[in-house]
Amino acid sequence: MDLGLNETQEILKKTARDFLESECPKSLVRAMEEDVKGYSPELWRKMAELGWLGLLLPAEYGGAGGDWVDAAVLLEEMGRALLPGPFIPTAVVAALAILEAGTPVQKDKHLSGIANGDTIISPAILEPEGAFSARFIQARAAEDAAGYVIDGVKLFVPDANVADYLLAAVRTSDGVGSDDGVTVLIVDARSEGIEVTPLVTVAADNQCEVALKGVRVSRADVLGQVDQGWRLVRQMQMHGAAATSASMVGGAERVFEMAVSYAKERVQFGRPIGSFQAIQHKCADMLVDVDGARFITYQAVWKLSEGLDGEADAAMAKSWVGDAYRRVLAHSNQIHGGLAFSKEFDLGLYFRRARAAEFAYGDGVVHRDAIARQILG
Amino acid sequence: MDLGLNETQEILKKTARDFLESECPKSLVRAMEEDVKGYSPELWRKMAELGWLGLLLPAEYGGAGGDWVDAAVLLEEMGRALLPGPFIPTAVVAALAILEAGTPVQKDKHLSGIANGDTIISPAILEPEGAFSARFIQARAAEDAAGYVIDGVKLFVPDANVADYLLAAVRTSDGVGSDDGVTVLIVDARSEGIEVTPLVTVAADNQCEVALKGVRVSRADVLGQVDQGWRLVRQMQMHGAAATSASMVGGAERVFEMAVSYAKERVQFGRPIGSFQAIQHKCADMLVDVDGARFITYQAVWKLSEGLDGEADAAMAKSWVGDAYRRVLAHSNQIHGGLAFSKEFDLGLYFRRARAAEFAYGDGVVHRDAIARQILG
Amino acid sequence: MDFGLDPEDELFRQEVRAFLDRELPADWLGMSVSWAGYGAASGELEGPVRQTFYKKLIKRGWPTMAWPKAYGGQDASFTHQYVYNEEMAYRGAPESGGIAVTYVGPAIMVHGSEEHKKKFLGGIVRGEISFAQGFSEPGAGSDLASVTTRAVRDGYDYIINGQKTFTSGAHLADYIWLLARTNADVPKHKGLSMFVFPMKTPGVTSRPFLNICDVLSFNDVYFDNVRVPQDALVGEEDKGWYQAMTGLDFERSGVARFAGCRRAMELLVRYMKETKWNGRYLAEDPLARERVAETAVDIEVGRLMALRIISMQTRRMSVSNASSVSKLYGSELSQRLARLGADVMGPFGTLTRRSKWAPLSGFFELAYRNSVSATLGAGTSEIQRNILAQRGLGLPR
Amino acid sequence: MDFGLDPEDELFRQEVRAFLDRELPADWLGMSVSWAGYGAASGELEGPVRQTFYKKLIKRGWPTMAWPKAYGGQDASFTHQYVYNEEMAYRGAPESGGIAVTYVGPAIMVHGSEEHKKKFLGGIVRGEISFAQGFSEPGAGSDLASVTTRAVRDGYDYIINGQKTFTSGAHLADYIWLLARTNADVPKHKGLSMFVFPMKTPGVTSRPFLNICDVLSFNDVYFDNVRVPQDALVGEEDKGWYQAMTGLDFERSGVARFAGCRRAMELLVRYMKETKWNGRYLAEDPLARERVAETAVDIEVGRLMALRIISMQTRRMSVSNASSVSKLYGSELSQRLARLGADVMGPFGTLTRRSKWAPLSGFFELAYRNSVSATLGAGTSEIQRNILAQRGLGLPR
Repeated sequence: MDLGLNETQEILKKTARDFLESECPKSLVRAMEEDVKGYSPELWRKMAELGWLGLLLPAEYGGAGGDWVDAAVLLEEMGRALLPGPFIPTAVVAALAILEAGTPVQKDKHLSGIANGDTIISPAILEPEGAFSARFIQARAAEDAAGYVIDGVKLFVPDANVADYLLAAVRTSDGVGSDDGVTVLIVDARSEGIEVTPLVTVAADNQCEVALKGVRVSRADVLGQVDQGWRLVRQMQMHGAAATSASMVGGAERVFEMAVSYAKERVQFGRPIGSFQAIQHKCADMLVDVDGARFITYQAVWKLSEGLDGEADAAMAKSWVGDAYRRVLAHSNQIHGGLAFSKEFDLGLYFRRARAAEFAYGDGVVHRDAIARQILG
Repeated sequence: MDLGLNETQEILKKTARDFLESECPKSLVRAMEEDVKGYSPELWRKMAELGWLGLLLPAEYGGAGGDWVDAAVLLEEMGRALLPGPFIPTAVVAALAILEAGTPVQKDKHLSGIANGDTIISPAILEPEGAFSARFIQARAAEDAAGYVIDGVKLFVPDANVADYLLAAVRTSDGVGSDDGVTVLIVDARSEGIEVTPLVTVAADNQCEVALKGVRVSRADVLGQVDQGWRLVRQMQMHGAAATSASMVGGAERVFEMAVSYAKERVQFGRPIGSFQAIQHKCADMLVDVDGARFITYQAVWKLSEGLDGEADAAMAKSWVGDAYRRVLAHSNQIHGGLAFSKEFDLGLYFRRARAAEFAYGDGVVHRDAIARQILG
Repeated sequence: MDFGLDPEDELFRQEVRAFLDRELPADWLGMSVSWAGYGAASGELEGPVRQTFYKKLIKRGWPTMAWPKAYGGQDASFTHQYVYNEEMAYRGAPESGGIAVTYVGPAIMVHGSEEHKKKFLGGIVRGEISFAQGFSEPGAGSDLASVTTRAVRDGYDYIINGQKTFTSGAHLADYIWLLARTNADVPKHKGLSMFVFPMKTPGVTSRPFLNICDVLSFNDVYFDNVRVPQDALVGEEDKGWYQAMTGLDFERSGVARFAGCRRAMELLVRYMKETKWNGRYLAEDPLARERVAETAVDIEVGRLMALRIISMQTRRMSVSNASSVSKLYGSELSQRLARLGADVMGPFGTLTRRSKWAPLSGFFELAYRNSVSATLGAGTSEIQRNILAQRGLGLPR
Repeated sequence: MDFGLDPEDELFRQEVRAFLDRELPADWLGMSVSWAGYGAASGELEGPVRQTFYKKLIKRGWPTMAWPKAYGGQDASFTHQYVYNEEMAYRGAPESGGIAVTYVGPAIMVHGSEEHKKKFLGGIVRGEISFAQGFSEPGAGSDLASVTTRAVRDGYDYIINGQKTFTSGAHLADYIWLLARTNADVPKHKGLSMFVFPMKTPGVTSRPFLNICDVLSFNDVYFDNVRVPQDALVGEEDKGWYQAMTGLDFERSGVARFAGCRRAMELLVRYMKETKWNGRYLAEDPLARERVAETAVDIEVGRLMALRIISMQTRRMSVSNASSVSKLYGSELSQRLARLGADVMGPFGTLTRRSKWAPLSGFFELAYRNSVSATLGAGTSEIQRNILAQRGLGLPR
């Protein structure tokens, strides 16, 4: 029993922090909010060189063969740095989906590209009518002699504007059971009939609407089994939830640290505001929240590392971390006073990112609903 | 527009406070927790003499012709004093139900008795299977030549052990609409077939189980219309909710005052604990809660005084006051430290009473459900 | 006890309502989320309606209705002011007057010279001049009395040096209303003075910066050897703190916030009744229903806190504690409401007004961001609690 | 990283579970709501099971498993202690050992004389003697160092005068473990000493009083010219404060609280699945479902906070901050859980164990009352936050 990081992970953590501090300063984060691509291809290439993009992939695809705990270490640092770009969708969600469900041909075609930074792949799941239930996958893929033809709309697709491929959850039949009839297709994002429109969230984080009209996909691009794709979608959601939780832990910790150091420096009424009990107690509560967020997330990623069923743990992590981060931000905002409300100050970046992260791969209500079903039936 | 009390009400408030401070000390409150009757007949008589028991009744029944605002003033003071006894069930809920729905004979028979302190009447509504919906009135009153025969169980009947009559909500038919089929009967509490067992709540407040087995009631004891009694039941709930809210406001205010004065007196670390910001901020929050609780309650009782529809207002008051009182108690407990946990200290009396009051005539969940139906359909 | 308003107030309410029905576009949503905070009120968000609308208000003299007739006002009762502020906010009408009307004008009436009155009051009534409030500094936020911007006498002039920050609208204002230190050798509250002079005075530069609502409202304002004549001083030298803290005889109930909340809640309810998600109307979701009911009651409680203040003001009672209660409660309520509205919309609640998918044109998303400022502006919640505990309840410092 | 325990710990867990299956009555509910606070642990609530059960624990040496072998313990690892405490609390088993085992014994090992060790340690291991902790006074609660109970030298004796309060179990204890002032002329932390002597010593009187759980656990204890021999002093004179604050080498994770919470939650869930109210199972109520899910996650977070402490202790890292985190979080969680359980039952949640209608024999009603003490006992939440802020985060005093 050991809840700490091992030596390699400590080194990874330090390396990542140093690298991101120099390569992903807040000026880059801000620039990417306005950037048409929303991420820095140059930085992406450097991350590939560091082995980050293939961290979760085996060596045969150019990966580093790391585990989920390693990934969590990295994701925390990315959350701390507010790294823009499709790391979670591509290097975690899509990479693992293809690794686990892909044919040898699909793996060869896509995984090395992910690891070496050439390929960006993004999951396209949510639709306008609903989410997190197979019945709301209504984008239809009609089968014909040549393969499938997709029509439908996907929303909140991360980084679709720069993706090479989409892992689109589509309806291939009405199915018998409620989870049947969904298939995951690997769709070339430059296919004819695809229109990508940025959504403009509070986080300016490059989420997109993807309209698909008569988009052709070959049979060879079915990921996993036809009509049985919902399990894979759930797994993608789980991986996204675990990864996002880890990234939020890093963000929350930074927001907390900013508050503590500001409380020590900022003088009002002739003394540091950190000497006021109202401020002290907020800092103590933030400490509790950051601790709790970290360990509920660690347990989830540890289970995933061990190949155990981590679905409930990821749900617990995502729901708890989302609430904790919100509490931490509320306190940090209050401690920073007007600065918290100025766009030029970094805290607002975290505030806005956290809001989008809260809903990515399911918010607290969604995950608690799943937990309640498990506990109460 | 005037949210204050008038001069008469200010005098009533002061009189009531003085009277209850001398006649209802905490020693009496404690004694009544162990008392088989649960209230002091002597004090009850004095309250009758002061005109309190007939406050809401017209002069022809020996009442004082006061309005709901007057009653709220009195109820606040009763809540402050933790007055034990059936004031709300008898002098508010039953008195108004009979006044508004009773036949001349029923009014003559019961109202003077209420006003002069001779008669205690209590509503018997809740049952083991459910509440606050007509369909859970399952105690059946079968009609025969001589009147009705009741079989069923009522729970949480206040002061049934000392009541002369019960206003029992019973099912007289299955009804067509969902609210049909309920009738309110005036049941002699000493009738054969009635068994009263104290329930022993956290508040030791004399709530009872009333088992009715073949209890006979004459046709003349139907209050209001046969099968159409649910409206009357709802009105009783509303009156109970408004009255209980007023009483909770008085309790909450006292709990708040205790905390503020203790914070000024209690010295730790060489200074009054009221100089610590954590304590100060709790006191400020209590002030906000007590203010809010008072005015949302005043609005409800004012509407009732004006003969306006107060059902939504009473629901708002009961739900908000219940939560506010809970918050006030949590803060006051924290400020008082160990004392809050000692049975000998008065604060615990308020804590325990507030818990029972929270559920009397519907808790926050019940009332918010009604509010949501009104707002959202 | 009477929770109703007098017939003449209700008549006036009808008049204001009729005016708003007539003068606001039929599909007026506006983006007024000023109930949620201090950062999103801006012509940018309200568009061209604002200017023409404001002229019509001025024509009726409503912005300055509370002023004495002698100064161009209407001597309106507190209940009239209440009704006006409530109806305007409830409809999300473009805001009017700002600190010129609510603060600077009245301060000039009390502390200004005859010349000040002549120079400023008419212009304010006619909606011709605007002011920026130069109070906060980088080192003086909650501890406002520690301002260090210096005003030093030089013959018949003062020379001003220093920096203000979070100065609302300074980039658009005609004048600055400035709190500056005139005496450094006395306890800090006793060495401050109030000045008013044009923003165009040489040496004054303002740098507007965006807030997290993407609205350009706050400024850093720099004073570099700014020379102003002696009559830029308002009231007595070194009495600025006390002048600044003087309660003015206006509606101080905070009703606009609660009326704005009520409007926001009604928008939300309509949206929930019309919008399906996951196969059912949002209005059918039990968790959302509970939160909506809870928050609706919270809003009503807030309205009553405001009404209570009017009741007290009408009786000329001191309302400073009741005002702190209303501010503290209202600001935290507005945060809960903004969050509720955005939460109910699920991921769609994260979409800004720039997205075609944003529900209610991003109203609640913007409110959510704006609500960060609710508990910071006009005295943080911590300061309000300090005030209530120490001044209101007499707890020791 | 490894969230699992080693095989030998898991084996031990099986052993403890088998023991509990065998030795607790099949229908054991117990009224152990000590997860919720500090006031309801009592033989009165646990009935006759307690005595025989405790003897069996003693036979296995489990209560003192953490002690060094030299003093009759088993030198158990932190993970073993963790497992034992978790399983005992999860089953709501009668509590064992109390402060004799967790606090007094170890303090004697460190600070006591050889004579003290001989006199007390064996008796504690054999479960024969019990202690009351005489720390708090009417004027010394959160500010414990300000105790005024005086111990004055008189030849080879000390004469003790003063009053303690909230002394748990003093009316049943054999000995008192007393913090008293031996020097009034030095800063308050530097003039305190620790004493141990029989409760039967002439001049000691204890007055037990009920807490709001209706349990007789706390006492006022009066010392009226109590003469004790010099060897009643433990450790050095005037070093009592530092001795009292010394961290002892025990499992300090707070896991018992979280295991108790888990058990309570499982009881609640079963009740909700079996009980209909208003025509449907409580388990189907959407609001209750959300709160149950939320609280279940909270409990798991707490368990991990405890596990983290064991992980640190195993590595001999300082856990004082982590312990404060666990205490602060756990105590507030337990209040939420107690309230949730009682709320879910509606009006039935107000019924005490004396009512036949009380669900789960009044378990949650009692927990609700007991939970008042959760954030007061063993350092209030305010004190924990002060500690975390000042000692943990280095914020200035």
